[in-house]
Amino acid sequence: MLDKFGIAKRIAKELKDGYYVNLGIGIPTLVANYVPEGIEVVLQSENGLLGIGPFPFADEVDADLINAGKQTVTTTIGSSFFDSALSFGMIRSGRVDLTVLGAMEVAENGDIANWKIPGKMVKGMGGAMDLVAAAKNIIVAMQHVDKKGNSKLLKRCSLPITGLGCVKKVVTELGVFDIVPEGFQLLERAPGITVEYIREKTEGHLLVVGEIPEMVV
Amino acid sequence: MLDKFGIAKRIAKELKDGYYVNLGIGIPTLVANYVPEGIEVVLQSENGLLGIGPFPFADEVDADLINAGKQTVTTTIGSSFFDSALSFGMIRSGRVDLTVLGAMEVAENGDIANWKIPGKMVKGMGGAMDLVAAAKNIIVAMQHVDKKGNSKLLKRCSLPITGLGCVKKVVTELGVFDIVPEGFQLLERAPGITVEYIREKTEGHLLVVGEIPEMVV
Amino acid sequence: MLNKLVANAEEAVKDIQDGATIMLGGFGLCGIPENCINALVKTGVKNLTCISNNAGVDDFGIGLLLNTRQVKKMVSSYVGENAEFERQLLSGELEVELIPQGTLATRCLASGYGMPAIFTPAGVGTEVADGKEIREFNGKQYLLEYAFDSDYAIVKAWKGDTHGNLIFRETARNFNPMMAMAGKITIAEVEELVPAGELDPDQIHTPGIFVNRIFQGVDYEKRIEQVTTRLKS
Amino acid sequence: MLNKLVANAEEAVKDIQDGATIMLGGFGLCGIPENCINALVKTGVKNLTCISNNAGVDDFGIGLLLNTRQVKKMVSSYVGENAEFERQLLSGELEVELIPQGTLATRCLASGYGMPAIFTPAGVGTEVADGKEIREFNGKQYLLEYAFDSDYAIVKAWKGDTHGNLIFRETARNFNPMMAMAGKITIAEVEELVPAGELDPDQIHTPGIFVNRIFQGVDYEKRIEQVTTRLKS
Repeated sequence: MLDKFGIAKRIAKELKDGYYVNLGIGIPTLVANYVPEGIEVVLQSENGLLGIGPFPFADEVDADLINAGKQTVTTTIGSSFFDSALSFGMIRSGRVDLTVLGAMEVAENGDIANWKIPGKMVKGMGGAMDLVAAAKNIIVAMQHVDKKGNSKLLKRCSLPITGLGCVKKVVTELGVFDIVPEGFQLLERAPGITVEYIREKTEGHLLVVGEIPEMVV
Repeated sequence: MLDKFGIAKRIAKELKDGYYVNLGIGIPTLVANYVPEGIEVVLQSENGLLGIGPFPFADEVDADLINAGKQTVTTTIGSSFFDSALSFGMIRSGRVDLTVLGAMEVAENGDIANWKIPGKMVKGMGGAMDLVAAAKNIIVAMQHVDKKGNSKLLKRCSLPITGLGCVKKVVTELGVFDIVPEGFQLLERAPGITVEYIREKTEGHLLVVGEIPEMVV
Repeated sequence: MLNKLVANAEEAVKDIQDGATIMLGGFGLCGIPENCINALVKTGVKNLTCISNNAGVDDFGIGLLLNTRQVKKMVSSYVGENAEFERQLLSGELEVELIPQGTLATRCLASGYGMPAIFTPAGVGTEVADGKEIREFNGKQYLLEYAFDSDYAIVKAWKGDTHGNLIFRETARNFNPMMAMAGKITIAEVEELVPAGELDPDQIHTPGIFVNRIFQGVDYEKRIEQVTTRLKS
Repeated sequence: MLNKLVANAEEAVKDIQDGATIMLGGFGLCGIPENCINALVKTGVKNLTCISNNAGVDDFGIGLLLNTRQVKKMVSSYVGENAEFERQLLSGELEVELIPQGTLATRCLASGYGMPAIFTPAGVGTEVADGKEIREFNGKQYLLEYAFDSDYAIVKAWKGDTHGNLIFRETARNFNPMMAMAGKITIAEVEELVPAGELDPDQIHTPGIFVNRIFQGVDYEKRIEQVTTRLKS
């Protein structure tokens, strides 16, 4: 089974040289720490920054320089600042190659729900609806089951939808899944996890073709 | 009768302190030379400049700094540069207080034609259609009659229209006219010009209310 | 009078009436018009509709206006940092309209650019689309979203000049340039005010034509929501 | 590979095929991609559709591509400076679509911002509106105009870096930033190329994400259409 760092590490293997990438809050943010050697990616922050650098040293903290999670950050070589309209312009026009975000639920048809739990507090969708409606390649990083043990990989989302049919891939502590017409296609098992176990924890249709390798993280 | 400098001078009296003004090519450009003392206006050039200054001295000429007529210009104190989308954004959203442009024809309902003569060369509308469709206050500077002696203040435009019902005021070598529901309302006569002469040269409906003063330029 | 200078925040906001719609720049607490928010608390103006990406925190930013019950309605994309906000929302005291962040930005842009409406794919198939017109272009569905109609826009810039030209700094730019273009009356507060002519015309982010009032702000706290650092190794 | 550097104009444009649609930045002769235009003359690519505010003059700018009959269609707002253009237009050799300048700029913006169409009042009631959808908002009529779909965008900047970040100078900015966002492949030529990291991130007009190829231009003539001066008194 993977911990959150393992999930981030596995997703980092999806990065390609020259990618512009938007990383959501939580596990997705950790992906930045595992960019494979020899490739360069540019992290986009929808509040108006291309080229997010590492967290600042304590004496470098700058109130004007934050990421979309409101954390203080730094810039990198070649960074640029821009306004929110241009930021979502580059997202909407498909310039961001990869978006990684968390989810409460993903359905076997690629629907995602991650912004609202009716009857509880509504924090808002922030930029998630724009990202999922426009990004070419969306990977979801999340736990396979919720705190009550219910599967989050569903036949159909029960929570209010963030976007329709947009998720391409899901990485959980149990495995890696592509969204294909038939449902969740299992590509890799987390270390020590069996296909049977994954099947048990997956409510949506699980497609298992041939031998499923254990992932190398 | 006014010459082109007189027309420009008379239009300059319409300027108010703090106005942002777009001046078209030809007579309108001359208006900049007659800004009344004690007021400040900012000239907008739709190719991306707020604050057009005077023509440069010969040793100041800069290929990167031109107005919408492609003439070399300078900046003024407080100038800013921007792209064409923002430039027409400020025009379209009504931030430009006054637009002065030339015309081939103006109709008594405020229609204007100034971009095309069918069968002859078509140079294009440039920014004129955007300006006339959006500006709050449009003054036309033009000759009262064409080279053949035909009135350019018409019941209805015969040439392809640039914009509908948008002209507020017309200044010609013969007089100053407001466009009102009834047609061209004569406000001032050019020095030495009679109401009768103006009536003769005006095909569209001319409204004359009371005594018409001779203009003071 | 190209000089748009007003003395201070109190003078800049004094004509904002009960029931007004105001836009406030900033993302989280970054790039927010601190001085004007404080001045609005002082004038006590009520029933405001606030268009702002976020709603501040309990004791800073728009949170201050929520504490004094001056806000009737919030139009935002994310409001999850504010307990008083939550209380007012759950009790029905506060109306909230949540809209996607890109839609929020682009509806401001539309106002500034004189475009009555725009099309965006954000929210198609979600409850955000309820009651909205959907249109297909090239096989993809888009929502028709309208330009904002806001009485005032209140923005914060890094530098500004007396003609209203503005320059923003780093990610404090965010929504400020679009909102500066989208208000019927635009008020700008700046960290550093200079005479017209001192800013490089090529570097101005918001041309002065969009700004009606400008003043030199004071006592900026520039609070940080999440100070996140790394250790020197 | 964030390094988007190519050797020169020839390399930058070599894959542009016959029949391609290309955008070219510039207003008049100001801010035009001189190097790339010259390179296109050399490759001899034919049947181009050129989207550009103007069409150059007889012996400079897009005029060069007209002389060699490489252009099938011009999409412009103003073309009145070019005798060869006039000849080809009147003889029917050249297709021309004239559209209002603001519509041209905003259709580029729409492409760059992922908006399939925009509404503009420009052209309502004129022949520009022929066959177009008209829609009323708040009692005013607007035309529905579509985003451009262009294979390439070719722009000229003042400074650029190896990541494709661009800074424009004075009125040479004009259409370049919007077109840089609107091409499927964007090529930028610059007067001064610097390593990534040398440009101030707050001053970048076009972020590198929009630029696919960049090179240091050479031998800029920067011709002026109308040198207009005043006398020292």
